[in-house]
Amino acid sequence: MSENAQQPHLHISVQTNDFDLAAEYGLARQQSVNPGAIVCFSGLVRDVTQGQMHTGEQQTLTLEHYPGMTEQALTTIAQKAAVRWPLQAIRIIHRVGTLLPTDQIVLVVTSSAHRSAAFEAAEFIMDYLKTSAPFWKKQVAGAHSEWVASRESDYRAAERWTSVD
Amino acid sequence: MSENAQQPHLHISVQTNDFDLAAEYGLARQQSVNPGAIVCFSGLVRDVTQGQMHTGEQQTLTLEHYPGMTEQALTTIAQKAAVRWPLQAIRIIHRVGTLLPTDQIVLVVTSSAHRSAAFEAAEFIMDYLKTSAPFWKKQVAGAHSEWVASRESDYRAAERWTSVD
Amino acid sequence: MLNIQYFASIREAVGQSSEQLLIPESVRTVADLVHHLAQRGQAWQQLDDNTQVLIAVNQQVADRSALLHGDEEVAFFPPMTGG
Amino acid sequence: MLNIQYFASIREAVGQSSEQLLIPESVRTVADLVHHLAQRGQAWQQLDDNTQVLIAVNQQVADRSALLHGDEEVAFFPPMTGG
Repeated sequence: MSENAQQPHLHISVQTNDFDLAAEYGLARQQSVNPGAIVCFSGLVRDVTQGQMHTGEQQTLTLEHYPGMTEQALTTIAQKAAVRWPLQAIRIIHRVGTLLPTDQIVLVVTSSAHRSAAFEAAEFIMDYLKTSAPFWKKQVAGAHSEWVASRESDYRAAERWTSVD
Repeated sequence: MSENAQQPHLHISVQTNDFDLAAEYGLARQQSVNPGAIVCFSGLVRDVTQGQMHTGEQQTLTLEHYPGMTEQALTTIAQKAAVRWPLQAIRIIHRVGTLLPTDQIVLVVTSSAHRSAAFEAAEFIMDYLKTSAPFWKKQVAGAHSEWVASRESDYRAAERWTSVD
Repeated sequence: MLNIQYFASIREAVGQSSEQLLIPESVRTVADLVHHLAQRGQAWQQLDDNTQVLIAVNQQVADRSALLHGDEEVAFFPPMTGG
Repeated sequence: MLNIQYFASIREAVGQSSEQLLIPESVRTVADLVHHLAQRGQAWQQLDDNTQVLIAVNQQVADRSALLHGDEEVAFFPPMTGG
């Protein structure tokens, strides 16, 4: 038997629409029995062409995913977190489609009795999401477009969680 | 010269009023030049008397602080974080006065280009806030009241940041 | 019939997003499938040559030794870059 | 004049939240001040005996060797428990 007899409330969504961080925080708060700590992580589209583009050219980021596998992969990541930390709620929202700089891409909300659990679980979920959920980003700036390369640092970030298993 | 030529926007408040996480998140987002990651940590009053109290008795938590020193201590903690991680905005709100279970006590918001910086800075700020900002909690449940004892685990959490200095 | 899916840069390189494929009996593993597809030409060759090409069988990441019965969903894609 | 502040359980134990105090010349450090206050009785003795009593001088945490000129703000309080 796991220490975490109580399964956390789990919400996972892959959507084109923007998300409302406040609403998600409110739901995590409501669904938690006696939370002491809630962590919200929000990932935003960075403008990687700053100062390098001609006026009027708008950078966009298009997110493609593997429908069917994506929600399953996110659920697996959330379940791994729930085994590892005593969580009361987990909410993961990932957007797909075409986004602009400053747009919200991804949201992870975790709640727990303990702050370290909420922090670590949110970071764990983000690290695994980066490396094992089937999303791909394409950057378009003017006439130039390219698929974003995966980052060695993201793999290292995910690996550190396995070294203490 | 530090790597972080740009100082983050810094907002610190000690207040009796509740805070609006969404508004604080929105401000951190606005004040950040090109953020990739925003972490919001919210600490809530836990009901520590669950199932142990007679019906009708309401647990309260009263937070006392050292006016004058508190904001200075929080500013010092935020500045240490800003030296250590490339942050774009830091917001710290801590409530004082009498609170009820599920009430929000503390909020830390950090924004950065990089998710690990936003996560680590928020956790660093919370760990130091717990052990070096002059707040004290008193728990009142019915006729019984007691000052909350400091926790060894909070000191260990803060110390881990010094071991890598 | 295999249901094959291609994503992101792989989809663009092979010029299609999915196909239904009846595999010959000699194709028993993902590695066999990759060799089979690689015969189609240069764009397909990368499925074999490029170790950065990831594979999922029935929506679970798999390696090239994974067995195929012929009715699976097999997907090819580059390393993931979400978040 | 020293401006002395007491917080939380210390404030409750000594029964006051602050005082103005003219210190004798023999009081040159925080440790001296603590000995001086401890003479007031048992509740005050804890300032000396209890290593869990923390001290701030001019709103910065200080140790008992900190020098006093006589015009500082000195605060006594238990370990912090915010957040």
